Amino acid sequence: MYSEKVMDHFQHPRNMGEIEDASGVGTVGNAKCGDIMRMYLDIDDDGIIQDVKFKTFGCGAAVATSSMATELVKGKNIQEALQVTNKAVMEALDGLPPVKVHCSLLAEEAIHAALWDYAEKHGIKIEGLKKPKSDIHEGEEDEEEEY
Amino acid sequence: MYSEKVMDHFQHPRNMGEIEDASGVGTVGNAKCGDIMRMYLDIDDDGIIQDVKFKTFGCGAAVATSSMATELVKGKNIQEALQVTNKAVMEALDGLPPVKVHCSLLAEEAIHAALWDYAEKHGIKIEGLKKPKSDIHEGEEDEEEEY
Amino acid sequence: MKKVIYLDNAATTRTAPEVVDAMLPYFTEYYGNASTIYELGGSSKKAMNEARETIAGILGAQENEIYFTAGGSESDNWALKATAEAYRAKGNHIITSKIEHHAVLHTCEYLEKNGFEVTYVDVDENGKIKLGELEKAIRPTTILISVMFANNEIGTIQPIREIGEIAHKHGILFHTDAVQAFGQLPINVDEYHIDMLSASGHKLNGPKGIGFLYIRKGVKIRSFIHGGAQERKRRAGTENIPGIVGFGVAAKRAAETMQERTAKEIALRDHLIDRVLKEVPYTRLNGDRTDRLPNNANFSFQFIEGESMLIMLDMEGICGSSGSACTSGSLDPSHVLLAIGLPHEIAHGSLRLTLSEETTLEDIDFVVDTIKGIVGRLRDMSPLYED
Amino acid sequence: MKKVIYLDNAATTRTAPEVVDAMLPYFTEYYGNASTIYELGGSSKKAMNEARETIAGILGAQENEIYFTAGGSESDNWALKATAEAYRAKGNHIITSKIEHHAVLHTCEYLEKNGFEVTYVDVDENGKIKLGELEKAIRPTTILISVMFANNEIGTIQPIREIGEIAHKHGILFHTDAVQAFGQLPINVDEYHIDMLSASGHKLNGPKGIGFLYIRKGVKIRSFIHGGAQERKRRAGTENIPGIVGFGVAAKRAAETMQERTAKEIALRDHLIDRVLKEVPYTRLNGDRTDRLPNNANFSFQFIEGESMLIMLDMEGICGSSGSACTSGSLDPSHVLLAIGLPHEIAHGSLRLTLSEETTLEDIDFVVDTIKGIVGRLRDMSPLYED
Ligand SMILES: Cc1ncc(COP(=O)(O)O)c(C=O)c1O
Ligand SMILES: Cc1ncc(COP(=O)(O)O)c(C=O)c1O
Ligand code: FES
Ligand code: FES
Repeated sequence: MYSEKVMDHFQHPRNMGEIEDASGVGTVGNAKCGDIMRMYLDIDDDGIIQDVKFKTFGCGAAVATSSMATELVKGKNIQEALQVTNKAVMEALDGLPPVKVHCSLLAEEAIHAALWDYAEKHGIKIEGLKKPKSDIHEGEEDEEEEY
Repeated sequence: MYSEKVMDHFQHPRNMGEIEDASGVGTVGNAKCGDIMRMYLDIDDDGIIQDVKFKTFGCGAAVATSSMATELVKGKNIQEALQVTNKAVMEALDGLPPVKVHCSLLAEEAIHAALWDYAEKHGIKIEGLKKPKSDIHEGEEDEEEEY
Repeated sequence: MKKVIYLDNAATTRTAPEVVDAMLPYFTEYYGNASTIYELGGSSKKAMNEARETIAGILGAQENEIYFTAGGSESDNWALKATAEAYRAKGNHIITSKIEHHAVLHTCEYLEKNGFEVTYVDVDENGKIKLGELEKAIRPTTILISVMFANNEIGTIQPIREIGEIAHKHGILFHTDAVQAFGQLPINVDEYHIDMLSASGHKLNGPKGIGFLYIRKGVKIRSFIHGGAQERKRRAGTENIPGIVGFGVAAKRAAETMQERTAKEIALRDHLIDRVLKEVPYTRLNGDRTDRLPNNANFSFQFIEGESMLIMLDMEGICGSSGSACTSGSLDPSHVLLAIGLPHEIAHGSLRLTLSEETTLEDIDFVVDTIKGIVGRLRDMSPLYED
Repeated sequence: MKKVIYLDNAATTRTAPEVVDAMLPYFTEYYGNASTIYELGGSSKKAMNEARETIAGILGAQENEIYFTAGGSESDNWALKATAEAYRAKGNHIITSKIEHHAVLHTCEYLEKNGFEVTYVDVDENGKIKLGELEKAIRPTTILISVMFANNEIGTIQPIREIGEIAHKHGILFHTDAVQAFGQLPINVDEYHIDMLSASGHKLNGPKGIGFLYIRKGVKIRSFIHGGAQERKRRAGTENIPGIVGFGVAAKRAAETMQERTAKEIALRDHLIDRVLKEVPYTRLNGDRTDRLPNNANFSFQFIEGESMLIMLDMEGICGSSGSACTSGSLDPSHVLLAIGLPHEIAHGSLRLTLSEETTLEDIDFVVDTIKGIVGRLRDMSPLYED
């Protein structure tokens, strides 16, 4: 069902945990399945993501995309981090089954939520970042019709 | 499907053939399946059935019941022959599958038809014998309901 | 034990040993439910997908257009009932032929009781559907045409491409019951404009109790068996993995050997037909002489009755049938033989012999010799025969 | 290869080797169509009748009340749809429970779209149907009550005799989905006032793709699959003889070993339940503590999610499930767990382990130890868990 890369990130999640006094923390829930992801960002004065951690209550794909997403944003600047879409995460994982595409959105949204929190805390505005919904339920692949 | 007795009479039908100048001949058809049986009787002046032959266009059960019926009436007098019902024939054959009960009626009716022919030819009336229908389609076991 | 010559391959076939071998591991080793997440279920799923791919490939279809069922009857019921339901808003008229299998005919009768109208198109004396009549039967409310690919009793192959074209031209869905044809004849769903196609594993040396319905992408048929999310939510029920695997292997095998096998069967079939027609008087061949299934011969012997003949053949080790197996127990003469114009008493004396790859020339010659004797004996016994 | 501990026997079971052995001759040797006249078909018919007799015997039913199908889903669909159809003149109301299998629930939804009214009776926190509510739901138009014998997810056994008595008292037909119960619990259709009962072969070490519907004599249910005259004209389709034979052997085996086997399973199950509840905090057992299937354990582990747990268990060679197999692919939490009152996020972290006769004490201890580790790891990862 899952690619080897997904299984690898699921079995050995990178950057799992918390950051105390993080610069930004974002938690999002998935209306579709009820799963939840929390992302912690440590952003330095130059706007570089020095550290990132996640916690996830979710399926295998959710864990793997969390893990991969943290790897993709670590060391990047904020604008670069905003480019880490769910598509990018899925590609880096060699794809996900159609029914699991929505899980990858959790990761994207959790990063956005954490960046939003960072922006609010620091009273800045991040170009191109919209206020994250606390529940995400859009952009999934069309499911099969019901018969 | 068939008992050993049925198979025996089917494989080695007794009294198969025709009687030239028979005292009585009866042919009946089965409305249910379209099969046909003809019975030839040779009845002497004492009313004893000296010889009997049959011809059958029909299933295995039809052949076997024809054969058994001829054995049961041979040497009997007319009143005794009238007692040879399809039930008697079936019993003598150790039974028939439910769907084949109607076949045994052919034999009973063919004998009756031959006796009727004999009575007509000789201008007599046989006690208890009704004019045979040329097509029989009554008295079968109830078939399964249709669903 | 006496040698058995099995000539009832249209009723069912011997499961090929290699098919059984392929199935075996899925009973006791890879027995996992295909819908689960663990590896054991993954093996089942993989095997199932392989079978689906094989079958799709043979038909020129997509994998996700093949839906496994429990056999031809379920496929036919599904195709007709669930299409009727889904397209009811468009219309309530269905066209089929007089010589369909009961799985189609009785389903049509059921639909008639439920507000649908069905036209049963005639066939000619060879069992070919009358295309003109078919086209004339089309109404604005016609939602489905269902005509079998090849007939199970008399073997006649229908002009499926032409029927498909007619359906296509009028924007009507086309279903074909290919239970007898799949594995015996080359079929391409696109070339023939087929929207739905039924097949059954046990007719091509696969296992019993497994079949499929091909449903072209875009056809809005409903579910017939509701429940779990199997078969892309369209057909509920824990997947019969050994059956599916067996069906896949049987289909592959049938496709690969088709040319050689059917050429051999046609030669033997023609030898059988020629000898019987020449050597047994008052005999006719039912079905089209050339457009017929490679392995099918169907004769009517005047003045005699089918069941007696079958029992006598069985006593000589020959398995044949009269009418179709699924109607035995019924006393009515075959609706197919009546539809091609045979009178009752002749329809009654019909014999279907259907060959397999295992049939030999010696078998056929023995069968013909035996038939000659049996027909003679039964005619002697028949009140209809005067010689 | 790593040792596999298969604890998903409610999804499907390993076909017993003696079942496969019994089936084998019917693939390649006695492959005849059971509806034919020749001896080869006679062997098939005999074998089929034997299986029917065995199964009827186990249920205290008559042979001619057992109708073979392709599995539990078909049986459920048949029972509900065709009864609804046959008794429509009497009424259009059906009563069932909120925790039925989807084969019943989705069929009920289908019937609702077609003019029927369905009452879904609540269950209590242990998954037992509320008898008072059930009886109150009865209307003059109620034609059918369908309640499962035992639940496939949480294992709760329903008070079937009481439900049967209520149905009986009101002159309403009673169907029970016994797919999980047949072979695991003693069932007598007369004692329990059961009019129809569904079962499926692959749940009791029989083959997949075969099931039956018991229909009490006199119940005027219609056909569901129309066509040939098989199964006393009620269920069309060439009989799946190997499947039927295998089901017969499996049923016999399950009945004969029931007492000893289930006693052993209950002991292991209770050991599993006791250890998990004691050693894993924030954990609850779903389903009734005592009125539950001998082989079923179902836990909810707070703060963690099911799929992750299943994958981790699989990596240790343990096959379990979360919710039911046939709904995987669906993201909704189990309707059964919601019906017994669990909130979404707890329903999400549920694990069903279903034992077999092959399960050992060592297996169970290994499984508990593994669960402890996995639950710990996943909780560490969970944003919901604060320790
Ligand atoms: C209670 C219950 N009913 C019905 C079914 C459906 O049976 P099958 O998958 O054999 O069609 C199952 C199992 O999947 C079940 O557990
Ligand atoms: C043309 C045709 N359609 C449908 C069927 C039904 O298939 P099954 O018996 O596998 O359900 C058969 C064979 O019995 C058939 O020959
Ligand atoms: S199913 Fe919920 S995150 Fe994947
Ligand atoms: S079926 Fe016609 S006489 Fe038996």
